[in-house]
Amino acid sequence: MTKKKDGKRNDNGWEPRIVAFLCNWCSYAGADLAGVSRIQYPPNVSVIRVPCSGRINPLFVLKALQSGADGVLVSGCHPGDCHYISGNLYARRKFALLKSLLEYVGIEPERVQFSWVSAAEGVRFAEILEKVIDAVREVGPASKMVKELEEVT
Amino acid sequence: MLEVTLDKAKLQELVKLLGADRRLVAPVADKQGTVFSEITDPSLVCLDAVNTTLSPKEVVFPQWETLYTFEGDRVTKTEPQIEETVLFGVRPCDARAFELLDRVFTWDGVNDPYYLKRREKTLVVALACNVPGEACFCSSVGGSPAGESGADVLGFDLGDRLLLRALTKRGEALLKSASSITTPATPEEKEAAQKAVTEAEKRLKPVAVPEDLEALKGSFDAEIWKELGLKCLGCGVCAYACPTCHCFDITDETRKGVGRRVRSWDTCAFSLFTLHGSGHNPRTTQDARYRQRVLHKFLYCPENFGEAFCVGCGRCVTNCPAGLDLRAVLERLASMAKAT
Amino acid sequence: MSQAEDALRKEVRKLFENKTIDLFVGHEAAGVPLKTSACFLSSADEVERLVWNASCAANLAVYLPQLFKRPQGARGEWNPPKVGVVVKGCDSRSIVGLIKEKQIPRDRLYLIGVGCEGMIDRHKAAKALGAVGLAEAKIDGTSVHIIGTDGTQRSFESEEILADSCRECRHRSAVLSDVVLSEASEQPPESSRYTDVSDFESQSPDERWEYLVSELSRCIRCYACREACPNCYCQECFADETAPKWLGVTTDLSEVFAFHLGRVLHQAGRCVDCGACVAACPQGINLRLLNQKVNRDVEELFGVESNLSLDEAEALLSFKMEDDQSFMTEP
Amino acid sequence: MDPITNPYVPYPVRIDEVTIENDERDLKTFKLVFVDSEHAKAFDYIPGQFAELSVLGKGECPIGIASSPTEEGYLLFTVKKTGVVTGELHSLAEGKIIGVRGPLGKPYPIERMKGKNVVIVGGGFAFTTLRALTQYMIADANRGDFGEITVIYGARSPGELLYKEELKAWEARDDLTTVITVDKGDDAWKGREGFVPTILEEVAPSSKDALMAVCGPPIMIKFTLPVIDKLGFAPSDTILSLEMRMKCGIGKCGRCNIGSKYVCKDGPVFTLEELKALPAEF
Repeated sequence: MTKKKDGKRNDNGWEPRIVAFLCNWCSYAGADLAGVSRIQYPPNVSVIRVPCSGRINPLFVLKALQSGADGVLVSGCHPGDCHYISGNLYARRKFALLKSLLEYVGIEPERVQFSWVSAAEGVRFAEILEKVIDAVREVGPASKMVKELEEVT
Repeated sequence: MLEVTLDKAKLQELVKLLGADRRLVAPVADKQGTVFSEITDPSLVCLDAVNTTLSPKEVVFPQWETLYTFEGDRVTKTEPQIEETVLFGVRPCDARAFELLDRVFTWDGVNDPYYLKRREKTLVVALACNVPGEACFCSSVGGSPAGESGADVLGFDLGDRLLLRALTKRGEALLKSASSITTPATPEEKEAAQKAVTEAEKRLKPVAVPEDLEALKGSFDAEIWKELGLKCLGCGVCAYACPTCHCFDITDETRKGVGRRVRSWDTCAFSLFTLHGSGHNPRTTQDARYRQRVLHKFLYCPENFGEAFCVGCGRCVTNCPAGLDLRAVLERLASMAKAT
Repeated sequence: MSQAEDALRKEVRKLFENKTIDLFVGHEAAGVPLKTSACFLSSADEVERLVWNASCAANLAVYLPQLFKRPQGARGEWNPPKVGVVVKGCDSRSIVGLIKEKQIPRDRLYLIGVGCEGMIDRHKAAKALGAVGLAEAKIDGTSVHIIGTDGTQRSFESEEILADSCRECRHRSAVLSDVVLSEASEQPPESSRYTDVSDFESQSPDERWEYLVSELSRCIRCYACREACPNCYCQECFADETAPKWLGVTTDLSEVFAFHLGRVLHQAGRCVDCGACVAACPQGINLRLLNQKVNRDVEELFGVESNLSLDEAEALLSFKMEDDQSFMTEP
Repeated sequence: MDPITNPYVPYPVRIDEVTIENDERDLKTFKLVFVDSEHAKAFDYIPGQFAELSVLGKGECPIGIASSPTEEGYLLFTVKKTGVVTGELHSLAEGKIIGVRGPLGKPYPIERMKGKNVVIVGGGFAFTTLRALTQYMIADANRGDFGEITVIYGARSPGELLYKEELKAWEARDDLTTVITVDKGDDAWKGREGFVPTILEEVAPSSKDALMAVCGPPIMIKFTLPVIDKLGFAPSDTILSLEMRMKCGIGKCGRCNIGSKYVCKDGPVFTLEELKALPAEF
């Protein structure tokens, strides 16, 4: 788990890669709305749609970090708005622990972030995403949890 | 064979010489006991402990290694990079384990290139034991505190000196390379070495090991396994700490079509070890799994290789989180065999 | 034999004679000093095997679920056995958890609560001997006397070599029992709790990371921590799953971190800090540092101390509308 | 390191043809052709042996070789979709390159079978290496080496029978007896109905100067063994093929160990006599 040797990632042209887990009913729709409203948001995000923020297993986040994501954004419906009544409220407890634990072990807190975005909040989605990307750009390429495989010659 | 003596004050010099053009692996003090570790600083070598927490099998059979890398459907690299290594301060039980592992990895003429390459490139400098460790029983399973099997050089601790005996041509060459700091061993020193061994042997508590294989076969359905299966937690400590356990897994790791095929330690104690793709599992209970480990070592290996795959290091006893004691199990099996 | 041990044997004998239990789970001497092993007694004649002293560290809850699984090949109706267990505070809390999670039936258990004065960490004792092995040990109440394989002798008060989790334990007596033989005489002060976590937090993030790297790089993926833990009863652990394949099998640091982080998160709101994982680890990895962090967060954020009672819902199986969300990102 | 000297490295092979074998579509036969002709030469096998099929990035799975060496230029493997590797195999199209590692294990005792009558009893999808054995024995060059050949093969339903074309061809031949049965037929089925053990008892092949090779699901084996015994086949003349979880396939990794045998190198073909001496851990 050394720093990326790949030159591209360290020179000025490096752009963070973000994985966003978005709940189907609110945040994914919010991201969609941002798109159809032609609100500009950075392209360096891979969106993974999940049925509910309650579906997010902390292992999803760990796996994303292992697989080389520089940042992870998890987003669901605002409390009270969950399509399944309380999925996001159970999830919130898991997220609080995960966030705290990752910071505790020494992983930059900027890398894993959580938010609430409703289906009507296209602007909010774009703003949050931009904020996350800026923060990740600030801390640089991920290295700590990244799994390196041998270079293939 | 060549026998030389070294003033213990010159131990670090010896270690430096041996490791001059090789990787040096030796026991060093760690948080919880001693461990075999690659070192560059000879002052770290710690020869006080009898048994390291884990065995040195890692040097010839690592916890995991890449068999080959691949890209798409193409195998790209298969040659492991293996350095010349000297493994210093191995106890005779662990050295003997190498000799047993050799048999598996060359069994029926099918050679395991990864193991053999590591083995070929590893010189083993063993050190006879003057004081047995807490659960040692090497002499009950065909070994000795001064056993020579599997080693290139065997050392004896004479207090202020080390007597070093070459056991192989390679070992002799190794000792010759250190001739500037050693002197030929005197008859008194040789005698002192022999005496130390005799003393150590006396201090080992004998364990009755079941030798009647037919009777041991008869224990397959015995109640004892049920009792032990209840206690066994099904972790891999005993197998991973064991110098002769060699079962492994092969798995692929990949990202975007590029990856590697790795082999890694595995153990019959894990419930998924024998799980078929169909869902069928021939060993569904921990009784059966614990039995498999014991019988593989003490029945199947003797049938296949003429010897039990246990060198009596006692690591499975001291490390077992459930407090299972292989020595007691063997005693019971032996007395059951006698009774039939 | 101590008074407590004698009382325990008498009680168990009575339970067998009254047919209150079919099976008793306790501790018996193991092959090496300062170590005990779980034992499974099926009659009053066997009670002499039972021991009770400061080396009975195993959390016996881990052995219980297997006793209530229908045996293979059992036909027709099968009645689970009535099982007696001797429990310390931590055993009883894990049992509370297993009952709540429906792994063991309360009505088939008979719990004998015994006050615990803290259990010895055998590695701490062995370490005092330096590199030589531990040949013999005598425990007399709270004093421990050990002899090395080379004849070296050392004496301790058990206090000096207690397991880390016992140093901070606030629940040394059983929280659930059918009979109480004794209560713990005293317990560490509240202020002793989570001191390791607090100390660790005072370091910089990189220092914390480097320390955990040095600890976790020793992991050999033997899963002793998992198997010794009463909470880890999953039929197939995430670490073993192949579809999806969460983890590779190597000791690559990324995998080891993911395994241990995944493991402690899975323990969130369930871990009782019994120390079984730490005691089981052959490499002496400070696993507790991770578990205790999550335990403290659960307590501070959700106001729940895990598995103190059968009535309280586990922290991650419940929520409050006003739960903390100060960690969420706002634009 | 090349696959000829390193037993862990697979030979690259091209998927030449994929045949869906059954109605449930979870059985496919892969016709594989070596990319390198040197490798084809090195892969010298006898019916009964198996190979590790290898999909880089997914893993390997041990599969019996369904083709006979008399069918030159290709290998056949019939694979049931059960896990990660077989699932991936089922998704691969013709033309893709996969790996084959082998041949592994002990074959059917062809030499012992020579000059004798041979009875083949198969059930379901375990018929693969029995197909190889049958094809081998009825090949022009070999047919004279064997006495009477009787093939009894059954499946749950007509749609689950493997190798339907070959079965037809065998039925049309007069130098072997082919008896096909299904547990339950459908409207179009004109053949026999009945479980394999029952049909075996009806057909009652003579055990005189004969060897029997049996392969099938555990439940079929369980009910067939008493029939075999009744027909007078000695355990040493009854040959079975075991399935076991494997990894290395070369007697190192310990996974397929039963008693003092390793299924991968001492089997998968065993006589009933040998199996009876092993603990029942399969």
